[in-house]
Amino acid sequence: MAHSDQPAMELRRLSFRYPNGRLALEEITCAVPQGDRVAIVGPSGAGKSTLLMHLNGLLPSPSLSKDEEAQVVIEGQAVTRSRLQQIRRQVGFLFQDPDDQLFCPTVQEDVAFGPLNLGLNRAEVLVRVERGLAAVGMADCLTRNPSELSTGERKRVCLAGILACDPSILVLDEPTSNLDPRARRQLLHILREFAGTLIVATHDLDFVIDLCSRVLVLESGKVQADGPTERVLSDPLIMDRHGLEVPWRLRR
Amino acid sequence: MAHSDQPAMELRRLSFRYPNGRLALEEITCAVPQGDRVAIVGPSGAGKSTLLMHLNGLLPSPSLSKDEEAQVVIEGQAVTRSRLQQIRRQVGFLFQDPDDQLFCPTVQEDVAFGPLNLGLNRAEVLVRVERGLAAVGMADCLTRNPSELSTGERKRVCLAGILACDPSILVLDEPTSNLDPRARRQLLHILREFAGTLIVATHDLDFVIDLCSRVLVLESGKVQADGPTERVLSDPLIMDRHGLEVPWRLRR
Amino acid sequence: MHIRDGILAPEVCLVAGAISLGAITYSLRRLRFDLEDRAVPLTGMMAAIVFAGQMVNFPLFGLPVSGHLLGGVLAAVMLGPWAGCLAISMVLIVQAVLFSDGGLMSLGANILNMAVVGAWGGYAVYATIRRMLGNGAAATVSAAVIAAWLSVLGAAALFCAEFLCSSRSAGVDPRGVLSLMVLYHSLIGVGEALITGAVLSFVLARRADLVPTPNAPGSVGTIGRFAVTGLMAALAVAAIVAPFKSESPDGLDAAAQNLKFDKLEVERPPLVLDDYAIPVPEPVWWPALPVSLAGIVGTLVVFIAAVVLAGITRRNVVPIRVADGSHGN
Amino acid sequence: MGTSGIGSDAGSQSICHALPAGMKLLLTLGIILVAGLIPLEHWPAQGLLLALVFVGLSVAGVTMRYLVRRLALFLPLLLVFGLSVPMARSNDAAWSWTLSLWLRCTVSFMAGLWLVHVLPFRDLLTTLRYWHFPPALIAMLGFMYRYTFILWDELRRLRNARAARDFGGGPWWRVWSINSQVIGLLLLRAMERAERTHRAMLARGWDGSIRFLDGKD
Ligand SMILES: Nc1ncnc2c1ncn2[C@@H]1O[C@H](COP(=O)(O)OP(=O)(O)OP(=O)(O)O)[C@@H](O)[C@H]1O
Ligand SMILES: Nc1ncnc2c1ncn2[C@@H]1O[C@H](COP(=O)(O)OP(=O)(O)OP(=O)(O)O)[C@@H](O)[C@H]1O
Ligand SMILES: [Mg+2]
Ligand SMILES: [Mg+2]
Repeated sequence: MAHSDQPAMELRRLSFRYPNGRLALEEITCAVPQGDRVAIVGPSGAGKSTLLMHLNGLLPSPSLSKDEEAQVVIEGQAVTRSRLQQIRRQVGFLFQDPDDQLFCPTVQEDVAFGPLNLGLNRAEVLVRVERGLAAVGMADCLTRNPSELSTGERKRVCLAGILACDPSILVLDEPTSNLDPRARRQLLHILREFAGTLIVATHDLDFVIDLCSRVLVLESGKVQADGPTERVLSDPLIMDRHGLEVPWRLRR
Repeated sequence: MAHSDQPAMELRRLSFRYPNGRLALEEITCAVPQGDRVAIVGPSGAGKSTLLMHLNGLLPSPSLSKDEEAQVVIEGQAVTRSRLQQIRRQVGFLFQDPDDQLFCPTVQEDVAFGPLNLGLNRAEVLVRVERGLAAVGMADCLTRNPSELSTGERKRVCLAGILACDPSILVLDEPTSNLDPRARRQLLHILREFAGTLIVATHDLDFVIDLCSRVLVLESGKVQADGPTERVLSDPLIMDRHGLEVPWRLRR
Repeated sequence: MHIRDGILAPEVCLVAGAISLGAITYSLRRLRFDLEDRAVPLTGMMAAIVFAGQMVNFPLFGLPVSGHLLGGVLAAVMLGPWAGCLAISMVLIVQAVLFSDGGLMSLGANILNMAVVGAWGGYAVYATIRRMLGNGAAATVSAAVIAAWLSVLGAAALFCAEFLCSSRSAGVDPRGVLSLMVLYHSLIGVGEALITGAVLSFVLARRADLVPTPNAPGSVGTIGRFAVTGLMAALAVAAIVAPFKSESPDGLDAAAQNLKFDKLEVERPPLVLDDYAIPVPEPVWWPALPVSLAGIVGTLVVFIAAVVLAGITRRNVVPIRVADGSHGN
Repeated sequence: MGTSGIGSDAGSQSICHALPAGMKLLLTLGIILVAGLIPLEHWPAQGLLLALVFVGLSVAGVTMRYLVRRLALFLPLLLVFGLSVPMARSNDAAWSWTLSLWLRCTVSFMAGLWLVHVLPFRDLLTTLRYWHFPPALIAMLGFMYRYTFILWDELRRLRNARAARDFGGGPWWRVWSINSQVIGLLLLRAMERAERTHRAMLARGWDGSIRFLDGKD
């Protein structure tokens, strides 16, 4: 469906103001080619989560209702109200806070929620649930209540829920927070295997080095730097100015 | 009040079972001397949060009502129902999930909540609120609604709320998750200045190296290793077996 | 269902207020919890939930009224009658003082009708039925569904009584008022019953530990429970049968005419029920049969709902083991 | 009427706002009581009371638009009622009775509105404490206040979480059953969150009494 010459994701002068008047994004323009792995870094409150939520049409942006002036374009399609359902099938979104994402009474139901809504049959859904949970090492928690899991376990269930939908673009908001080192390594492994486009917002710069080829630095809602991972992350000027730190591995 | 020869915190065969039947802690025994900085590490679901919550009497453990068989002792005092108030003044507790901790309609009120409960007068409370928020770099957010902050900002407000109570023991559950590198460095700085006892549960091993002198490895509710930071964290056997990883800086 | 000021006579408000005050005091005494207790925030949360729930009005099958959740039975089932009564009272206090929803002077009457009848009366019915049906999830849900429906009828009947006491004219035919109220509230009650049942079956299936068994200390004595249950049941029957009885020579039509044109006008407003129900006069003109039919249909729907919801619950319930950690904090 | 009404008027100030909270409550109650006690025939007295309340409202800074909007929810009902009597038997007595009824209900309602406008929630709590209300009741009221916001927050999250993965797919009954689960889910999540928040309050030394930074005590 998507032509490989189209960017997987394109932002066109995307701005967003929260109802309380705070301008969280200001005229962001950029494009991510198909299959790329891009990291978005920046200090707290930079607007990373706000940006990512736009990729899935989760925030009530006025541009959602205007077809011509689309500010977010996914695989060549403008993100508008009428196309939201279609686009959410393509884009798997991991919330920063697992509590925002989990709402079913059991782990199994929660992971099955997406696939069921894709219209798959029961057998297929069960296979996907099992695969998803196995990938994050939570296969033995099928019948547990998500609110009785530890934070890291919940985070992993969220991931399983996304993976089970088999999206072509993965949008992950702070995927490694509250994960233990082993789970983090597993996640790295899963994401490296993933063939589609990947957009990750994170504070874990080591993870970025291991995974992404390109880094966007965001601060106060604007893109402040954009370039290959090693170059951006090893530049002490950029890093210092935007609340970041050159990772140990890149220090000379 | 506390004699310096008494351990700040002592656990005596502490066990805990959640209402759903899961045994989260099993016969944990250990002691932390006054002024020590101890890290608790381990995979997700190891029982770290459960353990920390016991230090504040936040979980309905049967031992809370039995004075003689106390399983948790803080500065020489058994944690029992009648002493909870007193003990909670001494122990400052940072929750892993900021949403659990913030419940007031404004940041200011939330940070003031602890000091107000200490019975301080209004002027003193305001000073503490200001100091707490300044320490985490959120002084300009006084009147904002915590649920309209970014995750990292919320985490920082939680920290300010704890610091404003001026406790003699700090118990932090995953303090660096969702913090950006600069905030993390600031936190490191604050905690290094802190004169009291410090108990931190975290997955951020670099942070542990920079801050703590002793590490406890927890898995499946049992203490699996206990020793000086460098020795425990650089031991590939221990690390591998318990879902951890030898940090880059300690690799040879 | 919220009575506004100016509808009930001050002396009626006073009496109702005194009774409510007594009820609240008694509830507080029976609870006797520590302030730090978990019961306090849970009661607060329940109040917040009912408060939010009451903002949603559900339409009633083409009638010119809409109902909203009262929540008394739901709160009582989840928190016990005493805390339940407090939760609903709090909702009413906040609505009256901070939202001007329901009058300040009629606050006592509102608390009596909705919190005391809803939570205490509803709970008595619930506990009795559950006693008879056993402790299963299905029994719990059906008991709550029936109790919820009866509690709405009970509140309506009590309102009638208050209203009749307020209108000093002796000649108002109580049956006329009663049949009108029954028509509306047997249907509003269906909504209440459905919501209560659906929410409860959901909670039971997921966290059965949040729903206490009625035998826990602090519940009403058996005799009192049976008395209240009997009273509420009799009330329902009386309400449904009332219009039939009134087909004596002077008949309902005559009663209605009296009600509308002759008696009430000089004294008090006719049914200014509340802000939601617009009591157009027509229903009073209806012959007895439809009015009773509404009551009967309401009853049937409630019983069917009870059975269906209970059935759903039975399939879903996951037994929850309770071990060491569960000692209340 | 959302939760926005609660504590929303922290910014506005007037003489009415400056009154002690207890006085505000008693004043309102008094007016409503008087309105209720004046016999129906004496409608001019009711009119006077109405004028008084109206002055109070304008001093408190209530805008005409707000007033009209709130009254619009309330008046039609009253109109229908009041009119039914003179329509049935039109004579002077009936009309004065109707007028009097209108006035009485409107006075009570507007007095209530005035209170709503000038009394922030926390003042209500501190007043109740001053009047030695049972502390448990005050604590519960305080929780109710806090949890109302939390409840909204949970509802928002629940909706967002579903939106991200519901793809509008599935047969109609599935969509329907998911929707019907929301109330139950909301209740469960809210209760669980209430427990956790309660824990957080305990951890910071809460002992059962509600304290506010800017409340009067
Ligand atoms: N619901 C909201 N209403 C109003 N303002 C908000 C809301 N959520 C976030 N903001 C503000 O918008 C800005 C961007 O927030 P965002 O959550 O996108 O930051 P972030 O980059 O994801 O930060 P973090 O790394 O802490 O997650 C912040 O200044 C924040 O305070
Ligand atoms: N409320 C609860 N009810 C039942 N079981 C629970 C509850 N909370 C946690 N558990 C279980 O208890 C165990 C320990 O959980 P805990 O939250 O202490 O882990 P943790 O070490 O803090 O993990 P993380 O690093 O992910 O935060 C886990 O297996 C978890 O599934
Ligand atoms: Mg974010
Ligand atoms: Mg934890």
